[in-house]
Amino acid sequence: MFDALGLIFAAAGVALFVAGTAGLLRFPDLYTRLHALTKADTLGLGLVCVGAALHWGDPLIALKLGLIWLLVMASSTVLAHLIARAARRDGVRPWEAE
Amino acid sequence: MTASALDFVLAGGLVALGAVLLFSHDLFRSLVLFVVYGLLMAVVWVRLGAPDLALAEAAVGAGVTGALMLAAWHRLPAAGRRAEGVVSGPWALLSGVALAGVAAALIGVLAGLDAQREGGLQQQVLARLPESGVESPVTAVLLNFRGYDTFLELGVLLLAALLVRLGGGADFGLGAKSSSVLRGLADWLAPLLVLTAGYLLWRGGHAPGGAFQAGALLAGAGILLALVYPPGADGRPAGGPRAFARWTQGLRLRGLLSAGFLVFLGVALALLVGGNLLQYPAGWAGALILLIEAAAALSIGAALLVLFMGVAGGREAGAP
Amino acid sequence: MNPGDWLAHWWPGLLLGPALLGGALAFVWPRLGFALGQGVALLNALAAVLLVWRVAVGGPLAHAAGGWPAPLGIGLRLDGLAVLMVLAAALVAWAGALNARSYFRAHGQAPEGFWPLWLFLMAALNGLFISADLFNLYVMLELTGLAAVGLVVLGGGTDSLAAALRYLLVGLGGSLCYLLGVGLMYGAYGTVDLPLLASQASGPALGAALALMTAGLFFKAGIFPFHFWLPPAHGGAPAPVSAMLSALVVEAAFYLLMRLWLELAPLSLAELALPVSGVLGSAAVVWGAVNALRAERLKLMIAYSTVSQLGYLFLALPLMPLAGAAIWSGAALLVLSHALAKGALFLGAGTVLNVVGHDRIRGLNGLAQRLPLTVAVFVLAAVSLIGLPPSGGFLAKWLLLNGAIAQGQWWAVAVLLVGSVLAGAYMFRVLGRCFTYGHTGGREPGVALAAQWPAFGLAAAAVALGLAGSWVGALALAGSPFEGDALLGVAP
Amino acid sequence: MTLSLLYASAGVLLFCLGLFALAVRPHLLHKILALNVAGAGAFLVYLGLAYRGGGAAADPAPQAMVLTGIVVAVSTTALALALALRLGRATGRMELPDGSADR
Repeated sequence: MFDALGLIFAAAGVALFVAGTAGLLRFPDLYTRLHALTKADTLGLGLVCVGAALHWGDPLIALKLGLIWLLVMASSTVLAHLIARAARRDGVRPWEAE
Repeated sequence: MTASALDFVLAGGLVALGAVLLFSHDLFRSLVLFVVYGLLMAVVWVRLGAPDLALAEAAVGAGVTGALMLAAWHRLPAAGRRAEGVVSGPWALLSGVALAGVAAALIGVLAGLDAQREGGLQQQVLARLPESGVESPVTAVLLNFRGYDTFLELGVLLLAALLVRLGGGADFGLGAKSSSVLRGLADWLAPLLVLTAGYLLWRGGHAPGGAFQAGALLAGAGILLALVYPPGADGRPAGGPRAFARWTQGLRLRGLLSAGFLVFLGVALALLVGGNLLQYPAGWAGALILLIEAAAALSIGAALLVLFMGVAGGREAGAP
Repeated sequence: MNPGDWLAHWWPGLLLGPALLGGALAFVWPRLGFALGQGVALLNALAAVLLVWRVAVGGPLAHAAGGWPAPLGIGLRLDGLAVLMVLAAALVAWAGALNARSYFRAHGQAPEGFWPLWLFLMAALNGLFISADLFNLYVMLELTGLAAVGLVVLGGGTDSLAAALRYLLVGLGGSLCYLLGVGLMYGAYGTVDLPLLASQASGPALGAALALMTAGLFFKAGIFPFHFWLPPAHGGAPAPVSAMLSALVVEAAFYLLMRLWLELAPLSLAELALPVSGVLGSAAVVWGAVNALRAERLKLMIAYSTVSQLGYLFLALPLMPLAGAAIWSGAALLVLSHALAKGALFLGAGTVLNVVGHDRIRGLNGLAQRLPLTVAVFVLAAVSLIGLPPSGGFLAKWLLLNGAIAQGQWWAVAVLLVGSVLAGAYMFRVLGRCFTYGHTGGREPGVALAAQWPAFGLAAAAVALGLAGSWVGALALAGSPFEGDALLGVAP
Repeated sequence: MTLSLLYASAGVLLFCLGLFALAVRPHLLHKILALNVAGAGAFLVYLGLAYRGGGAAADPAPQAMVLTGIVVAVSTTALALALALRLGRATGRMELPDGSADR
């Protein structure tokens, strides 16, 4: 039961990663790509972590997975901010639809 | 055990990545791909049953080495960022043909080896594990059975730190104006990194982890703080990190760098009184190994930090 | 406990302890560097002499690091050849330390980092000579290489920097080849202990691993055509450093090759593969000598002479498995006499550089009046390098010739003779200038006079080695694969 | 094909690719990258041959050797980078000068 549920969560997470990667490759400028990337990192990884926690069914492992998720979220958020800030300083203009 | 499709993808991906990063015409792309290469290597280590190596590869191989490479990129002279190309001519052709031959011959030897291979030292290590003072086989090899190698390796690290410091750029801090968001992250990430380093050090006795992984984390904390708190940059109150950076200069920094090596050397020579070089007396192995590892982790952290600063230091202003 | 037993237990501590401790302390307190350097170099020389005596009297020594016997632990051993290498390194390092004192006085003081690097290099060489574990040897090779590169950088200037970087990259490439060879060895035979491998290893994996390790060591030894990094690195470093690098660091790589091929390789493999070494060695003898003849600067000439002299050693390698004792002892004597003579030459060149202000060979007219002692060093070193009696070089070449003739290897005989003639030519080219009447210009002498005595000591030792030759030759056999064989025709 | 052979062969290929790049890529950063790639290839041979199958832990002795090797590699990489940057600042180029002129 937990296994099947875990699989569903993990699959959803992987799907988000795929979507994020597609966005990274297809989106027109730095800011939109950053947007795609961070979504995948935060929500996708969170789903994979939940899936893994369900799969193992051990609260200690779940705690560790939660910590991993928090750390990745914190660092990817800050990194996205830093990259966007540096890009704005360097004068990279956001894309506008023609 | 036969290889699965996943293994073919992993191994093939690794080789393809290596080829692309070595022969790409965009240097920056090569550097970024090198970090990916290190991370993929860490996955391979897990696959091959070596989580200790995966930790070390991710922290040191991909992490610190990647940071070193990127730091070096930022300090390249303008003309040095491009000018890409490959030496051609008869010598290049000859070496290419020769190396292809070497690769083919070696793979042939490996294929022959696959059938009849000696067992290695695993059985002996496991048999002697109870006497080694630790429960993790890798730590037992590193700090007991082959402790002499590890001791000398600390010497290599010390020498590298000494040499990098000689080139100037020993000052901490990159002189950059940093973001307050990054500073906020660093403020709570750095203590967490130090805590995790302590955990890895303690854990190394019975599970994957140990002085090197702990040292790499300490260095990571140091690099983060150095990025965020450049000495004398702006008017933020001088907190703990900056006081520490001010404190660890000159003699104290050199002392910190050589502490692990000196403790190891002292133990090795003192043990000669009653036995062989680095032969721990019965019952003392665990305590002595912990002592050595604690000192070594501090020195490794300091040395990796010095290596990074030596490569990255002295850079002109620019946001990190 | 009688003194011999005491030495038999403490010898690894004696060889590694002072140098490593001194090196680390000199790093922490740079002000102590000078005192530590002088003290440890002297201590190390005394320890080496004591251990030579111990091995000569009591036979080879062994030690299991960590108390774990191989294959689990790392084996250390001190046999005849190892203790002779330790002695050569200790003598050159001591003379270099004494010389560095006055060499750097001309520039104020030794550059920061010199003493820790010097002491670490001494320890690494000792560790390399006594290790019987292939992976431990890799770590030792890296330690040696790092310390050597650091010392080359101290030469200052862009040329030294480029030479050091090229040396580092070539050295690392060589180390990687060696490392892969060790990995193959462990994967195939489950151990990296040399004596155990000698008894167990056979098959294609052994050949492949040996080939990789040999290729790596060829780079590190700077044998033709892998010598391109050597002359600028050795020619551009501070003189005491050049002495240590040219006398010992490259020979350490040869020492390992000698061990690998004579202890591990079966005769059939050696007969198949070693002629390559003979061909490269012959080419190196001639190529190095020709470049030494063309060199315009004294230090560069001496560096090219190293390329040439190393050629003899690689030439001797394929003769060894069959001729055994004579060639083994001959090679040991050649390594020793070359180390002493080359150390003396570089230290002498450093004195010339300091006193005259340059080392262009054309500008050395009248040096014999200006620096008679240093010119005497050149003469004595030339006697040994050319191989004139009664020097160590003469005895070494005599043994090699004997071995080559006994096997009917006339090509080796021819190369030995041609090499000696060429060595005579390039040495007399310098000596001829020195004895020509003229003025060298430059600073007043007296600044570096004290620097001349250590060099003179080394050169004199190189010549005197010939007088103790049969004793040294016999000592080199202790613990070797040819122990107990008769030294044919030792007495010339 | 066994897992051991697959990864060890990949290691050999990476090793040879690395040495080739070391020889033919003039940029110093590429040379340093090449050394690292080749080194990782050699480590892969160690661990490939140490694999014992079935999810079991690998032979600890080569693991310890590779750990030592990783630390040695990062030390030498940092030194090489520091020297290369100094050379780059002195000459303005990130390549080794042509050595044929030394005499």
